[in-house]
Amino acid sequence: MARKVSTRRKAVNTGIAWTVGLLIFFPILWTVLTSFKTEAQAIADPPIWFNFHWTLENYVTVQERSNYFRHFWNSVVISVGSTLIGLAIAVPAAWAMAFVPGKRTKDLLMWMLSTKMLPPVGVLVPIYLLFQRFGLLDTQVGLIIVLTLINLPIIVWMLYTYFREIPVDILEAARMDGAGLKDEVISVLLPMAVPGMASTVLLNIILAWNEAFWTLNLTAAKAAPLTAFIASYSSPEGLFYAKLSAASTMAIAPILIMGWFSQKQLVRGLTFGAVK
Amino acid sequence: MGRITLDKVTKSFGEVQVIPPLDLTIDDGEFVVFVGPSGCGKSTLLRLIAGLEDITSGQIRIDREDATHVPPAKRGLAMVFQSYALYPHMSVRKNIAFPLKMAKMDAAERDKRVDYAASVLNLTDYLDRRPGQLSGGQRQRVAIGRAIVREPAAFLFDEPLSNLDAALRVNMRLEISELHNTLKTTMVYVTHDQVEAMTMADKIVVLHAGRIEQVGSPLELYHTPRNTFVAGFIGSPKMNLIEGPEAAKHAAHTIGIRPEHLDTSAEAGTWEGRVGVSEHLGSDTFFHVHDTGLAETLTVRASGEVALRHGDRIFLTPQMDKLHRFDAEGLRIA
Amino acid sequence: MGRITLDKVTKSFGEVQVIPPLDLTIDDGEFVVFVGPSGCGKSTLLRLIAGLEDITSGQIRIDREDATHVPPAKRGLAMVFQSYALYPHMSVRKNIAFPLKMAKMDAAERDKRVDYAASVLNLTDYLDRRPGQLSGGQRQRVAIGRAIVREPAAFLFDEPLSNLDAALRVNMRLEISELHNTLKTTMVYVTHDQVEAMTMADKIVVLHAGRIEQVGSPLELYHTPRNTFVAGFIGSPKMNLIEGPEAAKHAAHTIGIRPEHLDTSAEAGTWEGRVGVSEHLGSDTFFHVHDTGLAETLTVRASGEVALRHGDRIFLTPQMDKLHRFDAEGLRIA
Amino acid sequence: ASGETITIATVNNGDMIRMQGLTDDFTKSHPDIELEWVTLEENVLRQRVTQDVATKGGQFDVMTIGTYEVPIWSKQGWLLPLTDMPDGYDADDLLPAIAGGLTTDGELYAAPFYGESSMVMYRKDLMEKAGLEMPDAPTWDEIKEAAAAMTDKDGEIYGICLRGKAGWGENMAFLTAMANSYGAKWFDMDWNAQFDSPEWKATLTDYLDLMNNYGPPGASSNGFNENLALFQQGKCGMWIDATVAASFVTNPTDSTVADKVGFALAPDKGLGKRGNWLWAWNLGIPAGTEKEDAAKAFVAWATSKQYTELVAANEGWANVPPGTRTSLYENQEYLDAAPFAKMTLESIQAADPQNPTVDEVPYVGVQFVAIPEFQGIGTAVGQQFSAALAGQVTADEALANAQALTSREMKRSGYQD
Amino acid sequence: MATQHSRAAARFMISPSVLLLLGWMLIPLGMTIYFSLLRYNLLMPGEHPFVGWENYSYFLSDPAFKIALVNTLLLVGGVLIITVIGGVLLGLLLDQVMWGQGIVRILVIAPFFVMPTVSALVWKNMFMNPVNGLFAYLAKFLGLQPIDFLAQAPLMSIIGIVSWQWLPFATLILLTAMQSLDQEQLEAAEMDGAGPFSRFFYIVVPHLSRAVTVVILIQTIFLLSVFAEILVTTNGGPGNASTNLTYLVYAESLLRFDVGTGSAGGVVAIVLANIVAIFLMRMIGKNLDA
Ligand SMILES: Nc1ncnc2c1ncn2[C@@H]1O[C@H](COP(=O)(O)OP(=O)(O)OP(=O)(O)O)[C@@H](O)[C@H]1O
Ligand SMILES: Nc1ncnc2c1ncn2[C@@H]1O[C@H](COP(=O)(O)OP(=O)(O)OP(=O)(O)O)[C@@H](O)[C@H]1O
Ligand SMILES: [Mg+2]
Ligand SMILES: [Mg+2]
Repeated sequence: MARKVSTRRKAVNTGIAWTVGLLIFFPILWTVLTSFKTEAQAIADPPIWFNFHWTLENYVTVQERSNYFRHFWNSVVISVGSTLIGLAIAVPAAWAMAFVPGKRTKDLLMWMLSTKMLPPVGVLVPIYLLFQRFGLLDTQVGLIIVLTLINLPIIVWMLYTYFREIPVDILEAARMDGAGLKDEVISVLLPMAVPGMASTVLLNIILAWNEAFWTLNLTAAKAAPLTAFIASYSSPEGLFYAKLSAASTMAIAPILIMGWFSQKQLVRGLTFGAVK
Repeated sequence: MGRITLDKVTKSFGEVQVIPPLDLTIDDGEFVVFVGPSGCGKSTLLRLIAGLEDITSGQIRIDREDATHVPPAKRGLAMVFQSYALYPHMSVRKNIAFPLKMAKMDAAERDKRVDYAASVLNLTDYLDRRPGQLSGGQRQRVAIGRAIVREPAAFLFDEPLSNLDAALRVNMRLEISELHNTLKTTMVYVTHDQVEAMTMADKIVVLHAGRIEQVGSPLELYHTPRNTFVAGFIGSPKMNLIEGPEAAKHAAHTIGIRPEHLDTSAEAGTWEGRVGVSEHLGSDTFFHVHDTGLAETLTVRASGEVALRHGDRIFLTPQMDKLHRFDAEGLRIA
Repeated sequence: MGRITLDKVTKSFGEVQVIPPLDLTIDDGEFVVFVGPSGCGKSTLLRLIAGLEDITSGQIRIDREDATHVPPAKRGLAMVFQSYALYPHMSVRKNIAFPLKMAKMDAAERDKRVDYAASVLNLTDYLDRRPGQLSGGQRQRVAIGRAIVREPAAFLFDEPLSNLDAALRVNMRLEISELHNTLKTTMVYVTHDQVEAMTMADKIVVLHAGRIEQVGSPLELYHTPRNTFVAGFIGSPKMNLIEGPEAAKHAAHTIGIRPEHLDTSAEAGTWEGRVGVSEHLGSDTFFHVHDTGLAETLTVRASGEVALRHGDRIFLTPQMDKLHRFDAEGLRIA
Repeated sequence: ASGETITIATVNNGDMIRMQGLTDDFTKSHPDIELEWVTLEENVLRQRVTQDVATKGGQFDVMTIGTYEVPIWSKQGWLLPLTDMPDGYDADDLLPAIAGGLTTDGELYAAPFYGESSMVMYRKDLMEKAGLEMPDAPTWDEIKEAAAAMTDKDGEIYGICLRGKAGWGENMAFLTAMANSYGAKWFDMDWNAQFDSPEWKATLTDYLDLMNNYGPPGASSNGFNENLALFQQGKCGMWIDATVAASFVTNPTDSTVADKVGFALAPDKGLGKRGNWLWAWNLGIPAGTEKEDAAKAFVAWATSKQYTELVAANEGWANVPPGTRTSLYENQEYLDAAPFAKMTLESIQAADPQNPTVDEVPYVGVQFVAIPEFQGIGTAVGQQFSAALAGQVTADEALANAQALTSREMKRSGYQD
Repeated sequence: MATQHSRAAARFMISPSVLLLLGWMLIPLGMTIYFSLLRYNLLMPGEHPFVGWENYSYFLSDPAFKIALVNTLLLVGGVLIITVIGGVLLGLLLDQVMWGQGIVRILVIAPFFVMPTVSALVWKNMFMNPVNGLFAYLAKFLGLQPIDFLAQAPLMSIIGIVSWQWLPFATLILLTAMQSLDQEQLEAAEMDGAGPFSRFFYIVVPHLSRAVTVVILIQTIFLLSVFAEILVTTNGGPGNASTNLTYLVYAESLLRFDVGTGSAGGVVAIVLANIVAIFLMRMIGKNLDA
């Protein structure tokens, strides 16, 4: 409908949308602002908005206290690693479900999703014992294994929905053209599914990055990601809002920035087949 | 080089048998068209030949060799899909070269063949575009290009023109016919449009509910349809099929007369009726005649213009030598 | 009751003017077809009439009242979309009843009207199905049903048949024509298929790049195309258009002769050539003649069968009274 | 052992974080030992270390544990005894009240990093304004009177701040200690729960009364940290809590009321017991570790007199970890810098973990019951009392629920048939 | 695409995922079920005698269980209602013509990237704290008594925090779904005389039903195991006011270290989650096919 929208209407829309958007964003904004204040300014009454003396002191303190970069690096390795491995396992499965569907394909998919409903606390002790047995406690490998497994159903489902949108004809054409299974998947299917895969990768990195139960419980120091880093700031001695804010900002900034830069891809794919 | 034989081939999806036992031979170099209404099994049959579906029983031979269990890639056939099925992420050149690459042909030879195919199909200027940047007709040509570079034993086409608009369809129809004249390779072509079938085929296979109703040249089908189904399906506008007492007069259960074989007159004739909707094409006029005392509305085709208006009275006389007679099973009475 | 007048209407999308100033009157009860190649602005024009797009300048009057700024719902028009735009989650009954429900008509009256529309359109058995469970033709009918229940001042159709297969298209064409005969409501119909235009229209509007090339009855357009564009666009197969010395002989820049107006002979005639691809339809044969010494390949249409094969020599003679002459601007020379 | 890395699990409180900042000193003297810190919030820490030690996970070489865990764990054989400590460690210097809680069968199983009791901290200026004087050993009635006098809700000054956040180490630490002074107890000699006793009822009613009338809003989610912040901002007239808080509230960089704080012993009810607790954060070495020597070296360093001096040199005497060594309380520099030192020592000495209650009980522990089940029960009861404070249940309901759930748990655990 | 060859390939291709997930489900689950039948407390090493259903009856008879069950449903239901309705409204808003739409979308999407722990910490301390939180300032500024959210309305507060985190997700999916609605359908409805509200309720809402089911499915999976938010903000309290099943199981197995009862609780939670799952799958299955 390309009918004119009056400028007034547009202005009203803009006003409402920006207000709502800023309200939703406000907690993050406030956290970031607070992280640049001194502790006293952070809890000043009435709250100080922008006219305070910006300081990096909190960041320095936080960095002194815990090795941010190691946690950061662990987060990167664990989230990217588990996502890529998950992808490698899920692509074949999604191919099979999307292009050679059987009577039970849907049931299989639903079963996979239902494994995600296992409450993690219910199985923590067994997993802990197993990890201890196999020397996986506090290792990146151990966390990658767990996160791969928990996110696998989501990856399979997402890929499945993208693959289903790819016309079977094209894969059949490849087959007629003499492509084997490997060529069919690697030369034809995957390049066509790039947007969907990008979105899958992004979403899973986010989920893995923010996963706080297993990462906290299965690590101590060496493999601890940012979720463990932030755990040392919950309820510290006294309420250090500014330091808490600095630590929070450091924990969420990487993924927030990544999310913003890739939001187009993320949004485009984030529909789980809900949108045809 | 391109002889395809189907021997008691059947296909069932689960419980449903969509192709009952079927025998068919496609000779080398022939242009064979499968035609039939939607859902009659044309695509299924083509896909069985391609190897994209397993046959349930029977045998498929290509050039006398049993191909029943040969995977699609090894049958030496090329297929053009209704949706074109181009690889959207590859340039036209890469699309066309893909089968050669899969065959591990070396790059120089590959380029030569692609360039040749592109020149045949007038695609040389578009080799570096992506399929998304092409018009429908151009995409269609790329799909054909991808098929011809392989120099297959036979081409399989599944409704390749149905996504094009009317004018383009006419053009591409000609191009494919000319391609067949040039290459002389076996072509198996699926369509539901009888005009396409008539204009392109050496041999038409009329399918109905998975069964072959008739096999023959276009004019054989036009002149001597084996049964009422073929009679009604081939020819445009459709043959008028008349049952009841009027048919009995000709010792038949059903008689058929094509719209172009009905003579009109303002004064006298076999049937008298009233003109309904008429369609003026300039070159021809189709008009529909009601209230002739027959149960059926009759369609008449007249050359050029006819000055008839809605509601006018008219007399129709069938050309007796062009009358078709069918028995109660619908089979032609010789 | 259904007279639509466009007065110096223009439409621009951003900088691009897709409809230059355009005047058009559609009379009450007329069946008007907008025809033209893809992208010429047919849909845009229809949507301007519907009110789904704002006009950039000019005025639209419906039944003499200025409707330029009236919202679509208030114009009393009904539209049938190319995609049908049925509501997928509603049954056929609810789909058809939707405009009545929006008009707050009471349920009993609503049902009566829906039942009536369904019976007219042969949809009675499908009233409880969802659109997804219907075939293309049935969906098309539902879309029409939804339009007719409102008893609108005029119907607007945007390529309503382009998603149907050939056979169905012919049938639906007839049904719409018959509907027009029954209802006698103004209909504005968009298509890019000249056969549809010719067979259905009272009045054809040929559009090209947003401009009206010619307005007239189908036969007017067939016999006296105002310019080469209309000449080439109307008629199937296309008119042969010949330029150069041959045209100069007739004191024209271009001459045109329709395929059906070329007489053939094996012995003598104006042009001698070689037969290329021929298409046998049974009732007619189209053949393409090359190497006549003209730059253009000529298309010939012969009634019934002609025993000509690829490569045969042939002589062609135009029927002089059917020859069209055009000047350097492409305009008809009277 | 060269190039060993030991992993230290510790709580995220100020003293521990300070220690983390001073590790250069340790690595300088022990160049072959590297330290990995895992700093966690108290509850998470407790969960992580308990889980690890019980499953022999081996993730940590040094664990920060409380006085509650040490006797239980040492009995299970989960801790290494701290024998053979390096020369000059001087274990005899540890305060007997503190060390006693860490000793099983004559062996020390964890080294105290800092020790604490609880006491009253109050605002001298507000007391003065209200025309009152705080005795060194006040009674609960005097506390109430002072709270009433100081409260000025419009001025955001609340007479008393107490713990309200649920948890056996949070509100229950305070309430158990308070109950002791009221003559209440957790269990009788047959391990029967005692929440149906009038003493408990009195305890809880008085607590709720104080908090509802003179406490800050949102008290049911206030723990040590929240109250500390309130007090430092000058919003509390009194605060009864850990003695370690004293150094924070008197530290002018963080506290707006640093020079106005007075100290007094925890209140009593005239029954012979004061409402103060005894607690220490200690460093222990789990039995499974392969780096015993390095771990011991670290524990020794962190709990040594030298470490105290190191902190004093870097941060001033007021900030040294208190409550572990007799020598500290004989150090004049410390006594000068820490006006609260005397009161701290007195408070610690006033607690008697072996006989915590007025009546005889079958358990040890002042503000806890040293049985493994206590964590669960204590927290569940704490939830009830916290709910009572939030106004979601009445005092009677909370007590009845506490009684029911405690009895249920004790029965299940086989303390009764 | 259904030759025997491709079917065999499919089975081969899908097996790694299936085997891994089967292992992931069966091994810990098997151990959990086994533990749930033992008297097994981490703090009391040694024998773990077999006790049959005792742990189950103990867990199920805990008064906290019923509360936790109700809270779990309230939490999941509450967040779903808020995010779906909020998501539809926000989607509608973002679908309008405006300046800086891209930036607004970035603002709205941001909470989705925030770690649950961080968001809980930030909300708890900087917003909901009754003394120093911004809400308290706001209340004081308006002359009202500050509300102690986490004490007076703990579950509602948690629902609020969790909704804030999931609102972007719902909004994104619903917005994409709205934008995928065939414009011609809306135009047809407009021609049929439907006003903006009728169009919304008769055309847009039914079109969204598929997207809504997907939102519900995905969110339910994550919401059933909400944990960090509760641990950080209320520790399940006051009382059991904000204890959900996950937290209750956590309390059993990791605060009391009663692995036996915790495992029994875990099994109960798994069973309940699967009941919800089956219910959901039914709903989704229907909606995803259509
Ligand atoms: N994979 C399948 N599973 C079950 N039935 C199928 C399958 N593919 C096709 N069919 C059924 O087999 C019959 C023949 O289908 P087919 O696609 O061959 O028809 P068609 O002649 O190509 O029709 P159209 O002209 O519409 O393309 C139809 O009834 C169809 O429903
Ligand atoms: N919303 C729009 N914004 C910009 N340009 C548009 C828009 N809609 C149509 N156009 C342009 O206006 C011209 C006319 O488009 P229109 O859709 O009316 O063509 P049409 O004759 O209906 O073609 P078709 O037969 O392909 O449907 C085209 O060049 C098209 O690109
Ligand atoms: Mg087909
Ligand atoms: Mg159009």
